[in-house]
Amino acid sequence: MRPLQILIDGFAISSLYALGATGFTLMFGVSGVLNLSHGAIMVVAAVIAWYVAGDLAAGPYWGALAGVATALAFAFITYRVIVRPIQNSPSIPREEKEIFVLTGTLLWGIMLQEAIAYLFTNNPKTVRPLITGVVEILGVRTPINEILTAALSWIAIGLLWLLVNRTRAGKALLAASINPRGLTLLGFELSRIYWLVWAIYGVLAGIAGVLLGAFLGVSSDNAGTLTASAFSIVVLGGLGSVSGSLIAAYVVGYLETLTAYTVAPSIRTLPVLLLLVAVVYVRPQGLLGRR
Amino acid sequence: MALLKVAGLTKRFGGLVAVKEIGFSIAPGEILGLIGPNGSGKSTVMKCIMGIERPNAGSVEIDGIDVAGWPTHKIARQGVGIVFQHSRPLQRQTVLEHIKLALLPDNLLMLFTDHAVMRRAEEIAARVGLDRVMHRLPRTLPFAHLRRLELAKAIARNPKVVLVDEPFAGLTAGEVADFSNLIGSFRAEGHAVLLVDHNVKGVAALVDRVFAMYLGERVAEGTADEVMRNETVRAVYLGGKIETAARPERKGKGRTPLLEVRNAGVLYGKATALDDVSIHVGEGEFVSVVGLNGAGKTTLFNAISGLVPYSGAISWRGESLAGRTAGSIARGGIVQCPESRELFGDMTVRENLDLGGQHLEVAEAAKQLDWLFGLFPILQSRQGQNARTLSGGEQQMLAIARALMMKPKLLILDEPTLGLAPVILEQLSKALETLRQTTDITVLLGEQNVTFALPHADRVYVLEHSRIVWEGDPGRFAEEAGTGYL
Amino acid sequence: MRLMRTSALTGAAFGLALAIPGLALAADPIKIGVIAETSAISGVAIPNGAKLAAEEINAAGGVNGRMIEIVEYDDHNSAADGVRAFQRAAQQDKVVAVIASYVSEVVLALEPWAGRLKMPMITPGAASNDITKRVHDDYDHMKYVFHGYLASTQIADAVCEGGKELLIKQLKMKTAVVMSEDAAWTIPLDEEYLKCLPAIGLKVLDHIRLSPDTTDFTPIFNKIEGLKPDVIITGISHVGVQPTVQWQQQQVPIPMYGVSSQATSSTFWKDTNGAAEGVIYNMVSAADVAVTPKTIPFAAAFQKKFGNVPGYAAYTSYDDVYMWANAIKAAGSTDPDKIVEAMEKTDYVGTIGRIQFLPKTDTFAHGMKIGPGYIAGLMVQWQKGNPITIWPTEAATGKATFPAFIKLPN
Amino acid sequence: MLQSRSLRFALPVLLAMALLPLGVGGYILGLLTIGCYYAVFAMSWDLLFGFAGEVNFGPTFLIGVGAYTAALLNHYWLWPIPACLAVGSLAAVIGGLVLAVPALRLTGPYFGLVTLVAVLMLQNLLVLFAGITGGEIGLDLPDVLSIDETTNYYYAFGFMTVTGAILFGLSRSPVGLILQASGQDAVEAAALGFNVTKHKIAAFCISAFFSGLAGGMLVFYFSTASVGTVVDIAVGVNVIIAAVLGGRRTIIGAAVGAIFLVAAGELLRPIGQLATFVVSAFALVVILFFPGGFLGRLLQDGGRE
Repeated sequence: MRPLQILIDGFAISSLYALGATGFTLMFGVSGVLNLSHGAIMVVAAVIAWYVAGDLAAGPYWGALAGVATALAFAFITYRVIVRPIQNSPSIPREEKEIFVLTGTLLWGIMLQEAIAYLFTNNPKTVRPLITGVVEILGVRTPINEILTAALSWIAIGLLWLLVNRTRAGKALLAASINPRGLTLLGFELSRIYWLVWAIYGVLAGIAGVLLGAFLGVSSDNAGTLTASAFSIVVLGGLGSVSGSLIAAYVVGYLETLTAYTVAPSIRTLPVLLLLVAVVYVRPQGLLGRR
Repeated sequence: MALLKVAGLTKRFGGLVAVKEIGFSIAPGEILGLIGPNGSGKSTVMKCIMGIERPNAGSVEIDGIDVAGWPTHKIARQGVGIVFQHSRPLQRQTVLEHIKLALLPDNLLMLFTDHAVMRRAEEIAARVGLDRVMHRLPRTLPFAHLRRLELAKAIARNPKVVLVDEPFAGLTAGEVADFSNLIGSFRAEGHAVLLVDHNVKGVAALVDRVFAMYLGERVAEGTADEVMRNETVRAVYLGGKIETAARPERKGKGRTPLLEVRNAGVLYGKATALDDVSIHVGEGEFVSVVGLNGAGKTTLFNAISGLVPYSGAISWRGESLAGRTAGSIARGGIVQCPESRELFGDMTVRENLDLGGQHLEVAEAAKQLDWLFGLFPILQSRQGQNARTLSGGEQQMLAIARALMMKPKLLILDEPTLGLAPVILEQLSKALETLRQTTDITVLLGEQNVTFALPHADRVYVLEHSRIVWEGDPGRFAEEAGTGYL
Repeated sequence: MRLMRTSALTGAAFGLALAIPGLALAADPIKIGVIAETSAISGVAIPNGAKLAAEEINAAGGVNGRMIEIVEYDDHNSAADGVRAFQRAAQQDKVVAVIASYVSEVVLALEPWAGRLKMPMITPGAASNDITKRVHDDYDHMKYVFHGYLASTQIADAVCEGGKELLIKQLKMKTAVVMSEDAAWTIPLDEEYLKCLPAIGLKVLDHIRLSPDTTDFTPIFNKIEGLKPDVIITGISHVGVQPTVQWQQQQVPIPMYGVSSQATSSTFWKDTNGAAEGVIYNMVSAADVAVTPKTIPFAAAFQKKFGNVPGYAAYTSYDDVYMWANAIKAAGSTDPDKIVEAMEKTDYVGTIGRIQFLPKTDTFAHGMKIGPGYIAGLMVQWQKGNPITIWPTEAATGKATFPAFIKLPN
Repeated sequence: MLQSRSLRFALPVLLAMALLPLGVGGYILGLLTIGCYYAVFAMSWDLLFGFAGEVNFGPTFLIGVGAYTAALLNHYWLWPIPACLAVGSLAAVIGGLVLAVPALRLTGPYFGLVTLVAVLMLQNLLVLFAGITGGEIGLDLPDVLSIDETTNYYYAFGFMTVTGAILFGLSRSPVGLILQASGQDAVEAAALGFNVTKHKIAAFCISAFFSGLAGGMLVFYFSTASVGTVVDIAVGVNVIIAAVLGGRRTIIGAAVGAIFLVAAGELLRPIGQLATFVVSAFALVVILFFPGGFLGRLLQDGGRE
């Protein structure tokens, strides 16, 4: 029973990690931006969902919708107010744009985190799940919410896959991640592509945040940890490689779960860090990354 | 005894052999010109000597010591200095500090500046003519001064072997003379000098011997005159025979002006990349811009495509293109197929083509695709293959086909022959000919390969040192402008 | 510093006093510093409780004619910020006593500074045994520190005491798993749990320590469930909402009983979306129980003023202000050594019971006296959105009930 | 010339700071004491970023190793403070070497990532071996630098001044020139005959030394070593923000930024929780509109003539 339990529990948390990291890595792949306010945006989505569903008594569906919409809005703000001005600034040398974007989004993330703590306190919040109850899967009692989390994560990832591989806009997005200059020459406006990728990012981060809020609960204090875990997963999988991140998310999710079950819950993140160090030293481009 | 002796030097990048068993030597007080068109591997040879690239095989002897595979800084300390083609000075250090840096030993414990070093740095600054600007930051200096600074660093290092990459790129005639003198002084002091450049002509006056490369291999070696007379070299640069093909005349061809570039200028930092260039292209015309690498062709095309800021005016069908994004210019009908091809390597051939056709109606795009598969049958059979796995020639065809998917009014082709084997050139040439015969497309072609550029052209411009120096009928090219093309 | 002063003004009476020249000098206020994590609901309860006490004292004429002024500091739950706040309180704002933090880590970092700066200090909520142990070991330096809350060992004893009645007698439980977070205060807590649980008849099957950063408790609960204990004995403070919600969502069929600091917060029900149903936790006082005659009036006044029921540290910090005020009154001066001397003689009935401090010879020197007639502790259970006291029997306002997914031993 | 401009700015400020204890109370001195230690953190970081061109996302790894080594020696073996500090800073250098030698092979975001992971590892290890290190609680120390604010202030101020002078001097010395060349264009520096890796490792060691020493002194100032003070990512983030805010690659700017951050956080204490929000927003505005930082304009002006 133990292995099966690890399999099932690891799956849900890994799916959520995968969803959280997908938008993050897509963004890096297409526009070269590492958004360090990622965790804060997820927290904003979860807290807004909690607030709308609970305090405003609008119910879990409206709450989830409001959470995702807020994340989308904040993704746009992040791009418009922080990232784009830095990218377009003539007074920042090109080789330093990266550190400025990192510092800028980091500060922005701290601001969001503090604002949430101020308005809603830093108490952990749990979004009321869409469905409650448990089912038995081969003798393992599993909350329906856990299944729902995994399922919704995969639906979101699947929709993203369809969007990227089956629509014109998605193809352009993919092309931009490979060769933005080539795309410009074919008459595409990169600025539109960037807006699109921030929109996708916002929706994905929002869904991930709301699901996380319903599955594990979030506090504004988690913002940094969430960013760090997305970052680790993305590096493990290869910067910019969506499929790499998906695999890495499962590696991380299962490694953590396995450690928590078989060694001790207090060191659950340590093996992941060791793996990360090893990967960065031996294969810095990540599992599926290219240099 | 030779100061620099290269033997059996080979460098592979993946499956591509960039340099194949190259060998030469330079005696003290000798200047060797290493020439070859873009992609010939001459820069790789230089990087292998300097240790920036690790050669796969062969030896590089400096004064009798084999340094092949050593780290760069050790090779430098062994007595090799390099003058880079692109001046990338440190942005926050003054001219004098740059020279001082080159005079310093590789030591962690130098905390105070030696006055002798300062004096020596000032002397060198004076020698290269930088004494008036010693305390200025590079970004405030004109381009020629930056090149002088590179030379000053080489002088300060006082190496046995000096490698100079494209010494005269971007310089005016007066400056070229100045530089020739400075490089000549290396010879006088008994250094061995390797000049790397695109063509013989540029360095002929300065070099003692020339070593010519093409596609990674040696093609000729001897005095400048000998190499210029060499048949293979002539074939590489000029093609066998300059000929013009018959073309069907169309009504009103060239009458309606499509593109008009007036007094365009482009600066890259301090370097002039394009200087007061005016060209025009009429509807249905096939215009070739011929020029050596670095002459400014790509810059001109990028200005037209809205990829670089420029001065002067560029208009399309009478309307100014100023302020329009590169994307909107491309959608407006000016489609560039760039030198670097810019394919989407991880996407299939078909996906690449579909992206080109995204602005068309679905049915129209399908029609265009069929037509292109007729033009480039090989692409049809490679449809599902990733672009990065195609051969160089196939990639070039895909790049052209992808541009054609946009149904351009004006197709800009930048160096389509770059790095391609002669047999591929023929195929490409045929495809272009078909295109010209069967459609009324307007083409602006940029080439250093004259053989390829002339046969199709209705009109030819020659671009040299960022300026248009000749314009006319391809038939007159050989006698009026052809001699400069070696 | 003007801003600081203004914000620290609490009572209207005090503001008036400042406004009248001449009187201002005579009524130079007695400042008491309050250092807490004010961004957390349970943290902000500390200054709020203190302010309420100060208002009442001031309304009744103050201490020796001087008003009490509460100066608030946010320690962001960090030892470094705590030390900085403490230094500021002592050296810049010249407070005469400090009420500091419910986090053992912060209090332990402040303790040597209380000694160095000779600043009387009491913690309203930290539980580490080391706080009093240091006073015992090095009385001359550390005598300025008082422990205004139960030490971990004492809490564990109170939990066991309640367990004897609730778990053994009423529910016939036999086995338990201890689940506590890796922190300073749980080390002695766990030690005592492992001693006192078998003593009351609960066999401890396993002892799980989890990282305070844990967000996914699924593996922990599954592991516990695999051991099939009758009850989970908790020792959690950093975490609370998340394990509770996941416990309910996974329908872990084992009740949770013990220490859960977040559960003492009034917003716990809302934060967990009601997942708290059935959770039993330890409190020193509860809003619905007349532990002393002062308890219910205080809870009502607190709720009226701040809109929520007081967290556990609000009771103690309210009492602490009164005790400092009394000690200063008795000492007749703000000299720290005299205040400490007077404080040691405290015999005060507050909201949490009758408070006396143990002498320097006791291992819990300057800790509170525990037991019937003094501080006893309560076990409280969340039931349908309300905290219901279920032990001790004489104070109970309800009986233990559990959600449907809990399987109790027959 | 830049040198004189920097000095013209720095000397009056230093003089004013030296005379400060005559005029202000203990609390402000306490604040500036912490500010001075942070200034050393930020200056050490700036040496790595601004001169060697390497973005170290984990300055607290170096700080933490130095601080905890010093703290453990004092806690368990009661070594005198100077010995603890010496061994602590040495440990930071060794830790820096272990980190830098393999990490410098990596470029771009990967170097930064390794440094970030190093911090997380250190933090995990400290918590994991809580029995020895005190874990999240921190380790209280028997010794303290001084309990007198003025003395503490002079320790910190003197330390900052000396460190600043050394780092600033270094950045203007021939070695600093080589370092800058290595940071800006490694290929070119190598072609000029400089062992780029050697110089970068040296820079890393120097940065590690001062970071570790400052970490140790900070620990003895608080007489408590805790993860939240010297290891937490948030501390490292503040160090980076301080350096960027003050003006990259100016050394002095990093110190100004650090003191500003500490002071601003404290001045805004009355607005409570929002203080961090306001400080972050301010830093963001500076980064967006004045990317050169406070001193960028002042110290790096024009074509230098």
